[in-house]
Amino acid sequence: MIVEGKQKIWADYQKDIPDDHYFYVRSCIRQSFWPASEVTFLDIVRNKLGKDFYENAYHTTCGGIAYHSDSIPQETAMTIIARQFALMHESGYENYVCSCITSFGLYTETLETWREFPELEAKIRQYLWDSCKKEFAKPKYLAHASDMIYKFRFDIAKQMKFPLVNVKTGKPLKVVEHIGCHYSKMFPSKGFGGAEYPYVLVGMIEAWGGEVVDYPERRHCCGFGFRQYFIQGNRGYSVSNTHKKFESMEPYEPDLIITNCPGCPYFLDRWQYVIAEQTGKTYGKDGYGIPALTYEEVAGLVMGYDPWDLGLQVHQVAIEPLLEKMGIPYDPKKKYQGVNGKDLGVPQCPMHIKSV
Amino acid sequence: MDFGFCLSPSSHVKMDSVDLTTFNRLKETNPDVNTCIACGSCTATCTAGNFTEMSFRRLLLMLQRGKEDEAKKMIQRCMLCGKCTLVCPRGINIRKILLDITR
Amino acid sequence: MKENILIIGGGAAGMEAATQLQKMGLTPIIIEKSETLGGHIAQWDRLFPAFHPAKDVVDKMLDQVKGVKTYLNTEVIDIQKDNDGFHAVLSNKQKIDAKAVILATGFDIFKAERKQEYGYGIYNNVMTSVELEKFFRTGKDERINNPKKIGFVHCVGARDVKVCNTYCSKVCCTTALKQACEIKEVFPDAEVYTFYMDLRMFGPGYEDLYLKTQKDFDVKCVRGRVCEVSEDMDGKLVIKAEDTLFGKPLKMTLDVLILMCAMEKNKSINPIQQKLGITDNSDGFMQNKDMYLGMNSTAQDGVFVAGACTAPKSLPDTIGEARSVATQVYNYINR
Amino acid sequence: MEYRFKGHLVEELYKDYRIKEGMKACMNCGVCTAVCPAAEFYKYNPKNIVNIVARKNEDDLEELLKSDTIWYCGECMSCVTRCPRANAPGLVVMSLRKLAMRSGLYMLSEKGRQQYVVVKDLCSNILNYGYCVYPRTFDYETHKEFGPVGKWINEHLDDIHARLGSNLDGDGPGGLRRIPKESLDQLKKIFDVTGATELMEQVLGDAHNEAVKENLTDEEYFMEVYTKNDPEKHLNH
Amino acid sequence: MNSQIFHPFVLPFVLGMAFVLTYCLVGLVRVISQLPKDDRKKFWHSLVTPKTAWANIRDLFGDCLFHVKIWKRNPVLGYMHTAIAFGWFMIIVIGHVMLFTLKPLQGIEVEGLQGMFTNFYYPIFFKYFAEETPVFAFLMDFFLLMIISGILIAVVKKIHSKIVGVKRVMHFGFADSLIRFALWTIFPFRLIAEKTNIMAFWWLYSIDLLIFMCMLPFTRYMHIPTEALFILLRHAGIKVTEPRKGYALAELYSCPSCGLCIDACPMSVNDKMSGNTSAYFMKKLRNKDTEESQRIAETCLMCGKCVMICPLSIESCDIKFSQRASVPYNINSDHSYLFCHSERSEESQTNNQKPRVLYFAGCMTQLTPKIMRAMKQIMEAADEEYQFMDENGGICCGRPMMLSGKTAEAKAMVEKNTELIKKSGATKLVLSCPICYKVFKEEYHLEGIEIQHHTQYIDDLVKAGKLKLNKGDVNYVYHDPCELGRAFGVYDEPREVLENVGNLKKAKSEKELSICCGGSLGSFTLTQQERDEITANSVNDLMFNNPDEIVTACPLCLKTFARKSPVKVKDIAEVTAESL
Repeated sequence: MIVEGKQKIWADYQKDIPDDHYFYVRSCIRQSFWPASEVTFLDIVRNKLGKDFYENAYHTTCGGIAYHSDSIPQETAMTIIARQFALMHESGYENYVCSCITSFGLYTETLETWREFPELEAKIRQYLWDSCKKEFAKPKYLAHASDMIYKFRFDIAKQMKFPLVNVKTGKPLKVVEHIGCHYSKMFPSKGFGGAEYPYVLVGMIEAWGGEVVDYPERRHCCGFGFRQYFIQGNRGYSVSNTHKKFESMEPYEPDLIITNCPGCPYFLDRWQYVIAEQTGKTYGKDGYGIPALTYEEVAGLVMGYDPWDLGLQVHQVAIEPLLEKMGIPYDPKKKYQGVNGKDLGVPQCPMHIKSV
Repeated sequence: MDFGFCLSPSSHVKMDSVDLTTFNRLKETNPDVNTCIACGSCTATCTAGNFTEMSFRRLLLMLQRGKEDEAKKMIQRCMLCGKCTLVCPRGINIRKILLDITR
Repeated sequence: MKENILIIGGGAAGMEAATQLQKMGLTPIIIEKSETLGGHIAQWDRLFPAFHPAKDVVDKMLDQVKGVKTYLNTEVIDIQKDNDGFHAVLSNKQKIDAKAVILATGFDIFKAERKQEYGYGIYNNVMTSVELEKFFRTGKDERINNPKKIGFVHCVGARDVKVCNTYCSKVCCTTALKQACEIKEVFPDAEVYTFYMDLRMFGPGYEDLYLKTQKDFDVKCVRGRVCEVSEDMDGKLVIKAEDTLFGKPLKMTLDVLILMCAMEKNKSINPIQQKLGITDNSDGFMQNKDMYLGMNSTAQDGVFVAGACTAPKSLPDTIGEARSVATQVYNYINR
Repeated sequence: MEYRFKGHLVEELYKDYRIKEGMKACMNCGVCTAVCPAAEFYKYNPKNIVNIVARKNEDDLEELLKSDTIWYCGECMSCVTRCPRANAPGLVVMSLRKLAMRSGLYMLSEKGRQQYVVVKDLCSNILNYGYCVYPRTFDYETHKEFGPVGKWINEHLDDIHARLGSNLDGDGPGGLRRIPKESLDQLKKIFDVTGATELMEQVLGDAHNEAVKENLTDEEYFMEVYTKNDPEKHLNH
Repeated sequence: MNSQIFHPFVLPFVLGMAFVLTYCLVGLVRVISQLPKDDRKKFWHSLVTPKTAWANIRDLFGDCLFHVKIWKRNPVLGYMHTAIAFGWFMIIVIGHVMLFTLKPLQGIEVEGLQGMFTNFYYPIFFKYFAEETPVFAFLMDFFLLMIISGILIAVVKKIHSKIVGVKRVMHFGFADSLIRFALWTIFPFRLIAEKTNIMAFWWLYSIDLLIFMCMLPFTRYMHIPTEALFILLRHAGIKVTEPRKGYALAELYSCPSCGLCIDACPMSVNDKMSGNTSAYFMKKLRNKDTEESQRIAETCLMCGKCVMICPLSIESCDIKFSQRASVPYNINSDHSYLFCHSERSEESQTNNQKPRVLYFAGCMTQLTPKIMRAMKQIMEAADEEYQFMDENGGICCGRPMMLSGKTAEAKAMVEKNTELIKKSGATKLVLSCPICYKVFKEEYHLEGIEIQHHTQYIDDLVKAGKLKLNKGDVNYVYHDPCELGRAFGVYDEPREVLENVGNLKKAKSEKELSICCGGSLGSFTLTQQERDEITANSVNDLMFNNPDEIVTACPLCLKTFARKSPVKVKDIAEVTAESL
């Protein structure tokens, strides 16, 4: 591997986004599965870095998941998006940041399609007026929330308490980065680093002391596939694709996976459990599996947030071996507690994949 | 636990582990197996191909991609009429190869 | 009649045009930016389809242009046209007046790193056809260590909207098969694969080369564009493609991957080209008048083109054009 | 068989902006198939789909729309990155799916009929809660892969979301907040004017009719479609 | 004359004779025991059936002694063979006549076992032991000289075969050369011994006989005794079942390696390919060289010319088929699909109720649509009620499968086609492809349906006045397709048709001597280049009288000739249709 070659590509694919004053839009999946990640993101940018990230109570889903499950027409998704843009405009913002990769892809696609087919934009403008009596303005800058963390990665590094380093060996942790397909595969220039060697997560890993693992199936999809997951009969597709990725990364013995799409960590996490249940095979050392985390969770960890505040207990793959490697203190008793130490019981232990 | 789905087998042709014994043996007696340009003339003219999936150019590929069982199944359809040999632009003696595959 | 003819570019086209013009009694002047004449062909080891040593041809051409006035390490930095003809300023400050100008500036090789998914410049064992040719010439390349499996990828930087080159680069197919045979000669035990979309064997003896590649050299031609390349733990290359004739995705591990890079117009001539008022065509090559009777002429009276500056061309094409441009210039001078 | 747009399928398909964007000309190089996650596991080859669409043959298109083939794609759009002709097979598939649904041909394939499940679940989530995915409708029993932790989350949903800082069903901003009624109403209106409501009602109606035909309740039919899984039919060995 | 009853020089002969008789007896028992039970019964039966018995006698004399067939082909060679075989036969006969009419040793009565022993060698060395009468002496000398004249021709043939009209001869090994040398010298030695009575020549004569007879079983001269058995077996109507057993074994040993088939074989266009001819095949198989014999069996075009030209009519093609069949075909052919996909053919049958003629173009004709079009024109012009059986593609007739020795596998196709033909209700089946014609004639059971090749059919139509043809002035040459000509003797019909449309020129080799086009499906292994050479040779032969067009009656010949012919190649149907 010739790193200079990659650096050259990274240098070529840098997008220009401002570092403040954003209209923040949530992700259906992230808030449902990794609620603490969005909380952490806003805490970091607002409180730790002092930036202006505004959230409007009236914004909704972008409809991206329904759109990519072919449940709603393209015009519907575009009009919902136009409504979000209208909310941004009404709130006095020009920069738009979303938490979801599917959204990010759909926003990008929508803006590009409108650019190519202005008559479609006009049609959507009419739809929005007919349905909501709103008018929208297209955002000046569009970013994904991981772009922001990437942009602030050195600021975060300055506040870093636990770098991505194995405290026992002193060596950097081996980190697999997994980029959501819709981040830059459709429009390579819209993502940091482009489509083939995206830099958005690599930049974070490097800045926080980790070592990036580049394995053959790095670019492969996690296997979500929308309808291929939502319908039980199709889930074989989804788990098989994750399986393929893990088989490919296994020889590199990665310590952790970091993702920028809210869905991917769910699949990379839960499918490890399913693969273990079905085949008895586990990845990572000692049968614990390889933790698949969101970039907010990783940022939170290195900045010294409490692992249970970050919601790491909602992952099926045990997080404790990683915490120990990084030397992060945690209280095992508090892992499954509710607010104010409320006893919520303990999840059952799976058959094959180890839990602490 | 029954999840209602399971891992699917990969259909990738894994060139690293393809067993080429039959093809290599064939190549020794019929060096022209290498010269197929997949033009499809054989398939288009095939008498059996009129009724079935029989396709010699595909059959050769099957042998090269480790699908020997499929190939042998396909040969069962062949009527040995030899039209394929007549139309092959590369002059491959297809009928001979078909017979040799079975030996 | 001792009119000066300015020839920009001392490759095959420039040299051959100069030779012919001199025989016609005109005074060709070659301006070559590098330190030797010969252009790309001088960097080549052997020529398709019959593995003829390139040096043979280049030496003969060099011998023929011995008497031609030649400026090496020199570029044209300015050029003006008036009623007397053209007035060029060279990088060595010298001024040259000429009645006609021949642009024989040739091509550049597509920068393989632009086709990111192939990982040139990132994965150690991905190399270009030009580098492989150098290996044949010198016998040295640290990437080539008794490889067991070698792959060739066709159409790198050609027929590809994503790199803005939609044209076919014409010579790469034949070159790939030639090189596949040659590497098989060096490493007879290696398995050699070529990944092609169409094998465009357009010339005399080229289809025979294809047949020979298959039959005598046992090179395996797979129809399908390589989709992505990655590196495994051992530094070997994992490639994915579809075997489109089989209709199934295919995966394999290779020791070396050769990218058959396309020709692009040599862009270092752009400033002079602009000054002469010659535009590029949709493929990014110089626009000639038309591709039939006006192939050597341009929008600018007195400015002629020859060789790969107007489109990807083989050596015989280029020599043919160089000869025809000489006739065109001769007629222009004597009009 | 009678279906909507009979004889005009090609015409109707080519009205879709995603065809305009994603369907240029194919040179059969196969990069889309090589990278496609679906092609590895399903009897699926995106290149072939693009070819059929490019052919503009009404009969071929009808066959395609009736088949399971168009439903295998996971819409990851990996194919879009690589295509040397700047086609977007993923977008082509999306427009095919839409036409299959609107024409009614989707009901003829096992995988097409599954649209009932996603339309019903996702549209009701959007219209009722303003989200595509909503934890209270994400049930462990039908998502066993949610795992023991998922089961635990389902059992203590409010406590866990409270612990992790969600504003589950609360007012004002925050994760999983209750979307104000006026916003939900606007979503409904958007659905109405952009054709989503029509599509949704059509799919639910088709499913109901099919359920009646099969002598099932809507719920039973839903579960049948949701769980049906015939590897031999779909998998590519 | 010597007054002895014994001299040691007779011993070599006696030994040799005893050996060869024993060997032949064992061989005879072996061959007969290897025959399938029914065949054996047939054999015994044929020996006592007057008709076959008469044929046996006729051919034993005609073929074994007088070599009638060789005379027909090449009188010089005919004389050579007759001189040696008949001459030898006669001196043995005369020897025995003398033994019983003249008392060999006056005054000495030799009886009992001793008598049998002396009678065994007396006729062979008669002159040594007894006096001949002048008449017998003349006859003996006459036949001896006749043999020697034959031998002289053989020597000339050996030195320069072209003088006697033979281009290619077999190449033999040491054993064959030695026995040939022995054969050549037996009679000169006998002549010298008889005339000079020098003891050494009597010894040489006897030793020559020993060499000849001891080597006989291991060389081509084994054909001399085997031929008789072969003739009997052939007349019994026995067919080849296995390549090296029973009847085939008799055929193998009957082949005299005369080499006539070498020149006849279309493959003999160069030295390398002439090694693929039947004479070599028989020799290799005789010598149990299975690999080579299998190779030749797969290379053979199966044109049948060697069988036709063979002085013994040895069915070498049948042996090759059985040799091919002996290599297992490890695929269980599955043609069950034929029975599931019959709608297509049935579809085309609905439009025409009970046609008189059913036309089956066949696979190869599908590649030459002009033949199909011409046939349609002809049938329409003749106002025939016909139905086109395989207009949208059909099923192979099964012949190629049989050619590869897979008779059982071919059955599915035969059955399906039979079903379709019978269903049509037609009374006449017209075929365009001689390959099909052969198999339909021989393997199909289509009772009540007349099977014709289109040459015959067109000829019938013309003769019945249903087709009016305009005679033009084009010069045609007609090529006889192997499977129409040699196989079924269809020689006159096409020529008569052509006489009606233009001028018929002769080829150099015609009718049963016609040379295979080289495209034959019979061969599995010939390369395109090899086939091209054969074709070029065949075309040259056809171009002997500079015709304007070559006409044939087989789609495969048509396609094959078209590659190499300097003039237009047409099917007879095409020529006919053009003349309507």
